[in-house]
Amino acid sequence: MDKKVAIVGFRMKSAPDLVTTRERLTFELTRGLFDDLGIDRTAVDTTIFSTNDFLDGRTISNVFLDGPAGAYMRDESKVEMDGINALMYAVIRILSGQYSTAMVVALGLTGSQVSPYLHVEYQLSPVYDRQMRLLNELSAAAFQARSYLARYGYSEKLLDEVAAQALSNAAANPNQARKIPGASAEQVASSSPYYEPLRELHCYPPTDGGCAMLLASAERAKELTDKPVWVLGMGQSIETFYLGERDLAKSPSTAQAAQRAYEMAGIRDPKAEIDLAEISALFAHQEPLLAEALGLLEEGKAEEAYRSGDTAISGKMPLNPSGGALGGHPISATGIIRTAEAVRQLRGEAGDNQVGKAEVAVVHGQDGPCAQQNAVLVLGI
Amino acid sequence: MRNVAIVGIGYTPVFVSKRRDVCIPEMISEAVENAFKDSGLTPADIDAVVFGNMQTFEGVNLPHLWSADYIASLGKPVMRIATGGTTGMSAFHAGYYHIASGLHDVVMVVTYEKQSEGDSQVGLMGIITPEIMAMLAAGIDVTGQKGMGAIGGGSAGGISYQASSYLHHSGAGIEHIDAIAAMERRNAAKNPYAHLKDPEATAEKIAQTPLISWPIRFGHVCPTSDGATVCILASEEKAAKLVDKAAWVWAVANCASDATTGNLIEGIITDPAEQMPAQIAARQAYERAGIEDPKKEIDYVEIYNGFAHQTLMFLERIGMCEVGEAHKLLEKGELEMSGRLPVNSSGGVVSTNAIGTSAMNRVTECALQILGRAGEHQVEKEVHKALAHGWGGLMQYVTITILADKPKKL
Amino acid sequence: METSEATFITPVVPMDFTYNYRIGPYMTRYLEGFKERKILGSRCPACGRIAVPPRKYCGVCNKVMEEMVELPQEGTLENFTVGHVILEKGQLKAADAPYVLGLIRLDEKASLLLHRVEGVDPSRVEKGMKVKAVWKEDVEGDYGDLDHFEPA
Amino acid sequence: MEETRVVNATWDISTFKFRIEGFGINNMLKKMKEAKLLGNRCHQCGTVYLPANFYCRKCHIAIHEPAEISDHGEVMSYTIGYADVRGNPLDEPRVSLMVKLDGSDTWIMGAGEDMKPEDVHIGMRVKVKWAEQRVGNLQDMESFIPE
Repeated sequence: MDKKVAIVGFRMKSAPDLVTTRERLTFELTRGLFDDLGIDRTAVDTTIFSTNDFLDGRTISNVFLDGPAGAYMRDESKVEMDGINALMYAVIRILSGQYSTAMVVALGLTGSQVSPYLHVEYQLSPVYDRQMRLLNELSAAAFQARSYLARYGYSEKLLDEVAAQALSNAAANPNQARKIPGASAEQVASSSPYYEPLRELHCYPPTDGGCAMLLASAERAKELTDKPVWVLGMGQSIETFYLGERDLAKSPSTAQAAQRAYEMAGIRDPKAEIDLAEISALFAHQEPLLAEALGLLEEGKAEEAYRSGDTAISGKMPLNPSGGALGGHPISATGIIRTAEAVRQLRGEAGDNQVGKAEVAVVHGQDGPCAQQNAVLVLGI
Repeated sequence: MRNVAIVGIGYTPVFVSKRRDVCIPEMISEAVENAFKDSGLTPADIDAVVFGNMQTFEGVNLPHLWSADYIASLGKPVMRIATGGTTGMSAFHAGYYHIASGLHDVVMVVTYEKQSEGDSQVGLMGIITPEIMAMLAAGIDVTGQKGMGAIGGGSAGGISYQASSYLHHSGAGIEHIDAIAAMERRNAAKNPYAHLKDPEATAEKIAQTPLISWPIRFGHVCPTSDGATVCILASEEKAAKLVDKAAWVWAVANCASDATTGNLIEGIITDPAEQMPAQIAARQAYERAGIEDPKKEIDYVEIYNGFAHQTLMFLERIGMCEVGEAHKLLEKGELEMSGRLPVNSSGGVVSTNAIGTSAMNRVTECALQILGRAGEHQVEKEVHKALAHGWGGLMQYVTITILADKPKKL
Repeated sequence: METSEATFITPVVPMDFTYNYRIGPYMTRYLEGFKERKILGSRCPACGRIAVPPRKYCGVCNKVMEEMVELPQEGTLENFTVGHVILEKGQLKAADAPYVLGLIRLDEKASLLLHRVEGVDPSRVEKGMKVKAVWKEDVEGDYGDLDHFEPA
Repeated sequence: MEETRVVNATWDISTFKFRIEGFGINNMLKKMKEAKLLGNRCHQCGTVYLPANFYCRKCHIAIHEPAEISDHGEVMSYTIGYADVRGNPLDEPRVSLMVKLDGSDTWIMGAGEDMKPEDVHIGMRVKVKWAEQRVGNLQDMESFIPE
């Protein structure tokens, strides 16, 4: 895709507990974004929410958010999935020519308000898995972790190393919720066991967070910012719901989504052309697993890549320089927060987490147990 | 902007109170199969899927995940849309934009509700459960007997204020609400996919149903239904290859007002019957469709009417007649299938309400009228342009879709 | 815009919403099979894969699966995890003792069946172990009839 | 069509730690002890909210200016209840009003007293009937009565 749609600004926030209401967080993020850009709410042609009824504990979870987002008497809709899909809808709406700007507002107050693991519990089949009570988000992820490690003969230490890298990156990032300065593989390995091989620090923390992001057509983007970040490609795909039928060691739907996004962006050799990746890896094993599916790491070479420092902030393929979802997972907003982190990198504004000069980034978001559904964005300057 | 056409429609074989025979994805798959049969397409032809329902009505989070294997979606992009009562049309709009953007050529939109699996009152109360709990602590009286914030209205709640205000400002009487409800139940009797059907319905019969809260009677209220609707959309190039005749999207628009600030006491700034979002969205849709005089140019209308007075009220709000004129059109028989401005010949939401499908069915019913495929409930006049309306949220969301019998000149 | 506890109200909602799900004909067949201590699956007419528990569609081929097949009661442990926690209404709690969950292959063409694996020291569980179904004494056509698997 | 078995599952609302906006309500309740209604005003467009709102939904800015609101107003809409929320008939029809208080741009709902159902009409003038013993509770405002 040519430079048709750009991200022109964003505001994000996350913490274990933001001590606020959904309405206040929405107002704060959107008002802040408008102030940053010197616009008011009438400059937003359409607003796409990304919230979830089961996270917010209410039917039509955005029903009170139109006003605080500035959408009173204006055009809005809601994508109930990970926020990256709401962003894709915003891009689609701008590409249609009907809208020249579109704002995405994504929220997940899962640290302070609700137990995050219920989110996946409610996704399970109520006529089987929820009756059997064997499967949950963590036990499912554990199967995926073991399956992945076994396929390539990786040791469980890989999980500790992946988590340590992510947590160290997160500690340096002011936007992250979980801060463990100097997190080490040993520290990760000594955290409490959940479902083997997964331990506490291999898993995402409950997080409050949100992000408001404004996208614009090429023409409008030039008026709104000197530093547009372009959406060059996007793709999405879903695989079967049934865990017992999936190849858990791979993520074929991520590979399909990436293929679509790369084709649109004209990327032939992702390892060479992509400067960094922000991946919604909710569990340590998912980062290398998804990076392989995204064509960023060679299959079976994850241990070498992590040990040689290739995946670090200073490496040749930095993965989650922001700290990723192990540093914070405000469900519903995570994918769009990953996008915002990639935008910071491409603008050279990522501070201590900056990877050096970055021109092309790939962003990933997921939904469903063991990442049943995956979405991929390619961003560039 | 590209032209987009409806090339296939599939309903579950029935819309009823309780589908006791199937689980949720099994029910959805029936409508998917019917849409494939109707369009002659196969799963390989579908580029992307849009999926919509109100998930708290069934208590399944992101139900497209569970349904993925039943909706021919594996390996495809799937987007889940949920906006409350408007969900069906919001999902349709998303399908439209998928194609108008140039990114996809053929998109399937899947909507459903199986309301018998949950308690619909509970699902609706779920919109404001925490607020109700907080207000109870602050002294609110939910029975409506005393105190500030005592809503009243019984099970009709805030809707009764809307109906009351509508009657006052339009000059219509409760007998007109009885009459429009009767007309729609009679229409429903001719629609195989309608739920509450009564070929003998009359205003007098409706008037005998007990009052819930003035001016809403039981006979004015929609049922809760189980059912699914699927619509397949295609770009102009694809549609030309696929079908001889299609219903074409000329405009889509939507608008949100504001519910309340998160408490139950303070209301929106406008009168509950003013429905400013309907006025704004309709105006936008007419502009986008190049319609100068909707009264002359629109041949058929489907209104989202969870409550019978809304057919009349929204006809006025979207500019299909003057304020105070809708009940006069009704008296003259002009809203009937044989009339000058036929409306809800499907029976409307007041006869069938599987919520996720309700706003979508307004669009598919307009398409059937344009295609001349509405069977027994086909209107007498020729339908060249039709308007579908959706409504939801806490009375604050409105969606509009305008369809026509030929592609729009771009 | 600073907020504090005083800016909001924190209501307690003492209730849970209950839903009533129809299980549909396929899950009915599966549970009916339990009455005869049978594990049933449905076979895809196109690719021949077997879904266990049975269901209507083969998502890959988009074909309706009408044929029911009975699966063997003995299979191979393909994947497993040892649980040290339990989730109760989403809250993590320590388990009384470590326990084993396994993904079991009952037939080469069949999907993996998730179940508890008992009668084995959690630290000695291995991929590839042979396991067999253990039924409750009184089977009544309910989800719990197939109680667990144990080493064969 | 054969009927199939029913199984249950829940949405555990009790697991939530909800926080909802309390700024306007709490301020209003405090003042109700003095038989007064306190809202706030947008300093930019002048819209008056009761209860107070932390932002103006028209201007989309934070607002702070308190505004005392009259306890007299006009009926904007009304309904007469004949059945409770479960559909059971009531002994006596019940008047409920939606009232726009003078000086406020929002409406509030409340019970109507001392008025026959057939006399209630849109545009009717009403005033708040305050409880004699006020405790800072929504029932400090007992009802609306004719002006």
